[in-house]
Amino acid sequence: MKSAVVVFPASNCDRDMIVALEKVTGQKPHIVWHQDSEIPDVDLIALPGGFSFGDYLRCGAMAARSPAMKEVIARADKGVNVFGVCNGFQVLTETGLLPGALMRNQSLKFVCKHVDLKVENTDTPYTNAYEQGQVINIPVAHHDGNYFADDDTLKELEDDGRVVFRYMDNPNGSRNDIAGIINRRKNILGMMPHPERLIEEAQGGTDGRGFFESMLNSLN
Amino acid sequence: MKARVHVTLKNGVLDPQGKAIQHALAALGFDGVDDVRQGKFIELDLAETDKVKAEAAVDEMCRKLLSNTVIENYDIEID
Amino acid sequence: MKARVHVTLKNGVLDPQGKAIQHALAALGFDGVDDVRQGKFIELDLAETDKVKAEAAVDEMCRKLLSNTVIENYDIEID
Amino acid sequence: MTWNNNVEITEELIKEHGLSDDEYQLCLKILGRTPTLTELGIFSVMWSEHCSYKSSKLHLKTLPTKAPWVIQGPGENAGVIDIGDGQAAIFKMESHNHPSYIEPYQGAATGVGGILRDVFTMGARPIANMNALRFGSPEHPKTRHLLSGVVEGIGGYGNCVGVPTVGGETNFHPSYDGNILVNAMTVGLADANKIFLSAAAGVGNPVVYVGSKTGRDGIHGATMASAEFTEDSEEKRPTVQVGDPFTEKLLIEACLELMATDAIVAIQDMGAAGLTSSSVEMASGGGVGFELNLDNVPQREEHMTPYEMMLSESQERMLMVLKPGHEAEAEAIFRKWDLDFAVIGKITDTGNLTLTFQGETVADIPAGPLADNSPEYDRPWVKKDPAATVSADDIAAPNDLGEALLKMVGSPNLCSRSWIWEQYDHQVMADTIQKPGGDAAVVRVHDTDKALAISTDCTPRYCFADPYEGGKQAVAETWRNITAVGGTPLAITNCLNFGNPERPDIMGQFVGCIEGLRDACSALDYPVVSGNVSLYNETNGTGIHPTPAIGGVGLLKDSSKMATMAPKADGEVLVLVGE
Ligand SMILES: Nc1ncnc2c1ncn2[C@@H]1O[C@H](COP(=O)(O)OP(=O)(O)O)[C@@H](O)[C@H]1O
Repeated sequence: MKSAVVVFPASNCDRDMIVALEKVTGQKPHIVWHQDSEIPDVDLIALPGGFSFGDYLRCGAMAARSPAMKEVIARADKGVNVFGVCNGFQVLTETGLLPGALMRNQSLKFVCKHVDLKVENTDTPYTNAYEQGQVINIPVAHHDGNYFADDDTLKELEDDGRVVFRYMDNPNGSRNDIAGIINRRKNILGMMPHPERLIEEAQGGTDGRGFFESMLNSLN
Repeated sequence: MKARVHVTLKNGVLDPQGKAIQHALAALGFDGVDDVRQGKFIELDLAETDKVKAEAAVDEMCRKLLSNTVIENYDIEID
Repeated sequence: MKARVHVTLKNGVLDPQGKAIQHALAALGFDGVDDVRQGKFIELDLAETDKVKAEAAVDEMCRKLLSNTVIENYDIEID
Repeated sequence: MTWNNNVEITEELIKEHGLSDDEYQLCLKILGRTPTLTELGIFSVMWSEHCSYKSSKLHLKTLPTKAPWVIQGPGENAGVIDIGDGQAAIFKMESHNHPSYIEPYQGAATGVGGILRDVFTMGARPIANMNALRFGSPEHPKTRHLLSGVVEGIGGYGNCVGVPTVGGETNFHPSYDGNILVNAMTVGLADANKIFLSAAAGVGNPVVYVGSKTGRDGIHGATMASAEFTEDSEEKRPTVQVGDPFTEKLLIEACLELMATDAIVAIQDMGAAGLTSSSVEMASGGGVGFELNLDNVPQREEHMTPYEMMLSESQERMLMVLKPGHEAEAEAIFRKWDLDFAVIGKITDTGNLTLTFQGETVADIPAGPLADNSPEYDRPWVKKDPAATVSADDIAAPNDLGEALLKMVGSPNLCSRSWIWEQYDHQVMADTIQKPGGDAAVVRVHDTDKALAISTDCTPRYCFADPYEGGKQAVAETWRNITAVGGTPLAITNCLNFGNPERPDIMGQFVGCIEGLRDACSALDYPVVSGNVSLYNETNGTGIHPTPAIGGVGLLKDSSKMATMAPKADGEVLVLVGE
């Protein structure tokens, strides 16, 4: 599987994402700098976590307007898979590729811990290795993961089965306990939890591997 | 010229910061605070000297970067 | 009554957010933005109906919670 | 702009700069004339307790600092130890106590920023942050605000730069009501043959400034950190520095990128006393002179004077000496990361720090004597007699052991700290294999089977009861915590927090603790490779408990052998070992 990871100034989970992609898919991803307006021909583009541009103004706002993101949007429109984790999810909502917005956690505090997620939809390129309704345990680490969308958008997301994961015990105040969503075409997924941090036993579990395995499956 | 931009959350968008401030004020003994909303206040120094042009430019900045129109409104004053 | 509070960084205090916004605007092709400062804008709904009392209360809220007077100034409007 | 560098140096001005009569006489002797205002400012920060260690040097010298695995002991920005396979661990702990009391969020945040710079300056990628925190009584009206601000500040900075905060310790005691302690530690990794030092060399080589612009931040911060608090320092509200972790993250990446080339001769972060201490230490360390043109210093504010530029504590700045001809290569890297880059001077053979501004020489001081002839005091001290031993038999057993247990578990000093560490990203970099909550944090050496075990410890009430035994105990506790996770303890850093050293009883605590550290480190073959001293932690004559915080680092050659606290299966046997 050919992949690319976009790196913004102060991305900080870029290495973790690169390592996870390489370990699980066997192929080293390309690295794309935010100022690059060209992205190699790949099957998947990953937007890593971190604090792009310091999370200043709004999380993901400045990264969303970078030259690399223009190209990501064009690729996404062509159907290339785009996967955003944490800050990457925030960037995806800021570009409008995914609906809604990620607001400050209800507690106003940064939260880093393991949470249980229920896999609500396994019919996606990112979740086909899991079982419908499976509960997986994945770390979150964010200050702004409180998902907001207006009632109509929420209804649409729910009716179309586009809420891919839900928190079992909501850590941030997200509406409908939403942890991750996908677009209508099912090629763009955004989620707050960090599967790339949980791919080997030493890290405390392997529940995150399924994401990368799913991506491999969906290409075959 | 100077531009002053207020970016505020749209009606109906939950405001965790405002809520937290309201709670904290109550905890400090300030009664009778019925609602609190927190927004951003951005001041820009512009080289532009024409007010109409400045306003148009700042409006574009607001749409392109300074606000997220999914959840926020903005308001511009130029002087 | 409504109170509108602006909380801004004191002169000379580094404003990393403002600096980053200025950079981002330049990268988006907005020239001639000489400086950007970001502050907070807080709107309060108060049960109080006396303007003088409201102002005094909000002033105390600013000192105790809404602003960090070590690095920030605040400004209150009541109406 | 009128600015007078040649003001009359009155007794009052000297006093305002915290210099004693003897110190001022020494300054006259070094210069051979009356100082200019800029020079007076430079002497004052260089000879502050914070920068010169004038009260503590004599005693610190007695600590064991050598072992075959020590690559760099105290004296540089951080200590360096060999961890095999051509790799080195670089670490240090530092205090940011006074600023954190005045503005907890920014004070703690900039403390983390400062210690990170100490470590990446030497060529290391930071891989773990730790912190040791002491607050006043939980009932004190300020404690809540200070605790939440400090924790948010540590998280706000560390989370953004993407270095996991993997552990620490937190105590509450009324002796910290007016003087909280915020000690931050960073551990980094580097190739053992690519360690960068601060000693400048090469007459004519360019001196380069990188990072953020200089503003009027925290002018006199270093002297503030060396003065006792009085009630009205709370009112004075000195300008505190605001941290910019975004810029720091860019600075880390840019410096590491430049370090991978062959362009750098020497590098030093601008910590307390910013441009002054960095340039003086680099020049004196290399036995050379520095000629700086202050007009070229990137400035954030208008009309800054040389005095202000030299004393500013603006954050996220570094000073480097480059090999000639490498300026363009270096500049390209810093521009790519959107950071300021300016050649501000060159190395000379005069041995002097020479500063020019608007065509005029505003300071010209022999750098060696300024750095090395700083005052050194043998402050009078009285030995503290150990508190009487309390025999367990003299204390009545609790009526209800269950109730006693619940009470202990729920007490502020023993309860779970998850509220704190859940606000820190303790997993970023995906190598944290023992998270906060265990005896020591364990972080894998990326892409290897090795791991580092890290623990910060001190029990101030022991140090108060018996400084010597308390000092020993703090060292031993880190040793035990590292051993308990399966690590081999290798070396320590420390942050020695005490009250006013001009009081013989406080100085006695200091001397006692140092003796304890020394004996424990010697017995365990566990050298001190870096450290920091914070004195004058005192308000209105009430000092803190003596708090020599120790940060220990150990190695697990095979991280799969790591031990954790949790029982693994039913029917396991519990064994008690030791006395
Ligand atoms: N300020 C802090 N930051 C991060 N972790 C902390 C902090 N304070 C305590 N911890 C973590 O909480 C756990 C318990 O701390 P402590 O009570 O000091 O343990 P011990 O007494 O066993 O050394 C440790 O794993 C420690 O790393």
